[in-house]
Amino acid sequence: MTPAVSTTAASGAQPDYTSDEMMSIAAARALEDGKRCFVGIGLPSTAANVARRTHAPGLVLIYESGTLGSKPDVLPSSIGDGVLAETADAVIGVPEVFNYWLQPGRIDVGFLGAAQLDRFGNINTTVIGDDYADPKVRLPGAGGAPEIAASCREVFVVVRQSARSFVEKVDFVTSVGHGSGKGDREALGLPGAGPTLVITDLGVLRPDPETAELVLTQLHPGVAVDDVRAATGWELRVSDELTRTEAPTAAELSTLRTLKEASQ
Amino acid sequence: MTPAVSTTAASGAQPDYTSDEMMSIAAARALEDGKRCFVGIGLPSTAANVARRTHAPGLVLIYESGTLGSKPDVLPSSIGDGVLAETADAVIGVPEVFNYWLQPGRIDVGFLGAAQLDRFGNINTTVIGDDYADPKVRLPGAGGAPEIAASCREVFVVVRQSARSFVEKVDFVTSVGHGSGKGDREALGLPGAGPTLVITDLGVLRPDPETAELVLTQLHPGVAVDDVRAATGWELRVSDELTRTEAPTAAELSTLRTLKEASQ
Amino acid sequence: MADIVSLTDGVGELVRDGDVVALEGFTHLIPHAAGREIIRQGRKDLTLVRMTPDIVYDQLIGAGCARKLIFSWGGNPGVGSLHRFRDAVQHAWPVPLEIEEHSHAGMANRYVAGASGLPFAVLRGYRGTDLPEHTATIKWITCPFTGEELAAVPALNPDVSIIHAQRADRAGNVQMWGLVGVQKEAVLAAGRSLVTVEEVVDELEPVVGQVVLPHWAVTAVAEAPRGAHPSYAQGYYERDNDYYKYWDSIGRDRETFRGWVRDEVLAEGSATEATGDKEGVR
Amino acid sequence: MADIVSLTDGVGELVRDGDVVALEGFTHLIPHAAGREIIRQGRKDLTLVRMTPDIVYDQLIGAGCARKLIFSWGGNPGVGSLHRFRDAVQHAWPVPLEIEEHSHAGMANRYVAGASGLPFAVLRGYRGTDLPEHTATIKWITCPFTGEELAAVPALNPDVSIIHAQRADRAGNVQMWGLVGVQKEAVLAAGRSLVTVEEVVDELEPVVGQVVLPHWAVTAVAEAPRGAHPSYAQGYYERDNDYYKYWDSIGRDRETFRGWVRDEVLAEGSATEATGDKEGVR
Repeated sequence: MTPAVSTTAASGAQPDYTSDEMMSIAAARALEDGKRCFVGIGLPSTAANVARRTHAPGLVLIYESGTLGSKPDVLPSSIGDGVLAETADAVIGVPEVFNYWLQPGRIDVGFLGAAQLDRFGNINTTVIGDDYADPKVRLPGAGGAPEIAASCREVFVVVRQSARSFVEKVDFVTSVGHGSGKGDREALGLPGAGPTLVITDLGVLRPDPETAELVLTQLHPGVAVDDVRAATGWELRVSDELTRTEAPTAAELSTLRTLKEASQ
Repeated sequence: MTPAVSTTAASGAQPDYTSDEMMSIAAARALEDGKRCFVGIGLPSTAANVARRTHAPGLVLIYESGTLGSKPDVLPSSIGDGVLAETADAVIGVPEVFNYWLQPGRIDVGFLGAAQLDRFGNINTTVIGDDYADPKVRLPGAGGAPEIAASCREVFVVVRQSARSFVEKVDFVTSVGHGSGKGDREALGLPGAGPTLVITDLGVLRPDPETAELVLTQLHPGVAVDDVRAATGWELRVSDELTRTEAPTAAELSTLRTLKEASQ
Repeated sequence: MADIVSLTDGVGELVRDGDVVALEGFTHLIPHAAGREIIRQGRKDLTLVRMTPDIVYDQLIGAGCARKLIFSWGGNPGVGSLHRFRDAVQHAWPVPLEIEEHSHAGMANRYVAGASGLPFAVLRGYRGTDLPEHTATIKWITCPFTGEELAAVPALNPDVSIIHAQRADRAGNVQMWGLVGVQKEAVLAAGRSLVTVEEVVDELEPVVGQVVLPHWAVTAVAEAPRGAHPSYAQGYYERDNDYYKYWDSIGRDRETFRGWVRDEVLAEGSATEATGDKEGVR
Repeated sequence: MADIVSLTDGVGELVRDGDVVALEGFTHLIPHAAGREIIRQGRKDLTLVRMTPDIVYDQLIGAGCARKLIFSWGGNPGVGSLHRFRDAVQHAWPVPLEIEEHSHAGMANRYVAGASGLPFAVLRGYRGTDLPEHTATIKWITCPFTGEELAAVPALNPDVSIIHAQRADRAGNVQMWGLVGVQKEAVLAAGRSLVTVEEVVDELEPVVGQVVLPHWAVTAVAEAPRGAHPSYAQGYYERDNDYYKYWDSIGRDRETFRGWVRDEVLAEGSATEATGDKEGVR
């Protein structure tokens, strides 16, 4: 394995952005112009709105609260902010969002967060602990995620990386990633490609085309492979073609920060 | 059997209204104020609009084209006239009409026409003749009628009476009345009471409470029982408590004629 | 992004011989101009789908475009029968017409299932009627919770759906209002879609009761002013009730109907070509 | 005709101990005033139904009104956890809370089935997840046409559904606009319904995007100005994002929460009684 980039931190200089900012901007960059994106609140919404203001003005934002083509001028603080309805091409009821727009596979990218994520991109947002009836931590639950993960053409996951959240096997499969490996989605009859991209505060992971195991393919500036290994609860594989994320541009940072300030 | 009224025509004097007008007005009278009425076009629509302008200003008109609470100022010439949408409390899509409003039994009265009607109130609007694949006459088909007949709390049928249209058994059951008799609706799981009233240009028929067979219970002015028998394709039973329809009032006639003229 | 095309190109590119084609519009916004364009382009062997095959399908059936009709009510609303439809069913003229017959509730739910990416829909319908005996696409299904038996109908997924709307913007976002029928479902259920509109505008001013179809859910938009005539477009023109009565006299007789195709449908096409009118209809 | 009642009477008459109760409103138009009134009236053993049991149900659960929760996402949106919900699930405080857990798609379809008078709904959902193992109300059903297996969920038919809307007229016709969530379905699925509104007006001026519930589909309407606070009512007031953050500090601790019930919920009731305010809320 010959990583294409240096696998240690590039420089000791303090960057002028946070790792969360790098994550949001990396996630924004992954969204191609013109795509239809089903947006969860929090990190996904931030990234999608940065993308719309930078390289992807034609990005179509779909929120499960019932808006198609929202163009918010501030970052919504919930998935149901008034600004999402006021700026949408169409406002629809919640059953219609799921039945007419998500379920038939009309959405290109489902943008999800996760409390726990495992080696095959399966997502847990339900309970931490082995006993569902007596959980260590009760999480919010499924929301729209199981069907977003099933039906979108592909899924991007944005999540802060730690050995606690990146586990060998999730305690509860709320939303299916690649199941127990390549071929599982097809066997289950899940139409979308599943998680094709996991963007964290340390780098980017992609499923191995042969096994569907998540593999580190990209490091954010200043991050070493060992940093990512330390923040991963399974024996992390690193791609032969590991690349280095370009640092946020001044324009990207300013867009992100303006959005965030406006939403305070 | 001692009919409560004279069973021969009451008078030889020419009335100042037609038998169709008597039918529409008798049908209008049957609609109680405040009821929710699912209205088919033609005779039912005329009657419902007369009712709304006379004794039943609070009658709620529902058209399958997607209007709840239409208050047309002219007689619509189709079930989808613009005036129905413009005057409605709510305009909804066609699937919603059937799924959210008709199917759960929210409608009090379904108001239907018929090409053929049988002794148990079953309705045919599909084909005349024994062979569905090679019909004598191809009729328009089911439209909303099967589910209107199944789900409304009760059904009123408005139809011109003749030995050709009032048959022992319909050639095709498009919409179920009382099936082959009392108890059939319950056995089929049809929630509504079925046809409780059949209003014709000659009189009114109601299902016998014991057998569900349609029985003549009311004669329009100037009509004799024998006239109705001659216009019925089965051996018609006459109620012991046969009554005589009151002739249209001047107000009823003027309302009906004004409506009809305005819609020319 | 929906393409903005001429009606001629829209029908030419999206409607193919043998296709399953739905033209929807419940009394309001019936895509008549598109129907005439299909006749002009001589499409054959179509399976026509429509809840209310009124005179728009009487025309297509009479012109021999269809081999099958999937429907729930075939009449001339407020007038009487569809004579071309009857002639095809009763006498196989000009070609035999297979029929697949449902109720409105069944058809509406078939579109809903199609729009929802489901293979079937469930409804309380058909029970006790003679329809299931003659229509293979009505089956029964048992509720896994209550054991109750209900009707099931398969999804409708036309190869192409055509609707008429009041307006679109230049990106192809479509706006309609008034009675909206099953048009959204028909478009979302279809593999391809063509929306004819009264006008293409710079900006869609919001209207009470509007339904908006985003440009990415529509294949093509064609301007066709008065394209719903003789039905109506709320806010643009009224229903031409006289035309529906007039149609009875045209449709009643085979030769009169042929004359209508020659004089009114084909001539409309020639006139359009001659003037180079890009909308393709008057 | 819907009755126009006070909030106190509406909740008093329509919500009964042991009922299955849905309060709906997806981020927008959450019926918070009605939720506090339920706490004041000391209802017990409720089965609470709601797609997003956010702070309105954290309050009801913390106050001990509920024995069961049927839901799909229980969090404080944009802030974090629901501490009263967590405390009930993890420590049975103040009473044990049974849960029945679905996805949004499943819950939405359960309401649709309920509103449609069907015993169940079909969706492409849950496949491969651990939810069916723990939720008895997820089963599988086979398409009678294609043989494909899909998820089935039973209808939700609450004893009573409560929603908040912008306006009603004096007959009880209800008008709402903006994000309308599953409120129509929740009302139509329920045996009884209570709609709190910002104001009762003489006439409902049409609004773009409106959903109108006719008076005969609603049991009772109660005026409750600012009745959705801290959520929002489009056209009336904005979402109080600070309150959602503030709630984190209240809900986090049992005693602080009890103080909130005493000082803000019960006191609101006394203030109302003292002033004889017929709306029953500030």
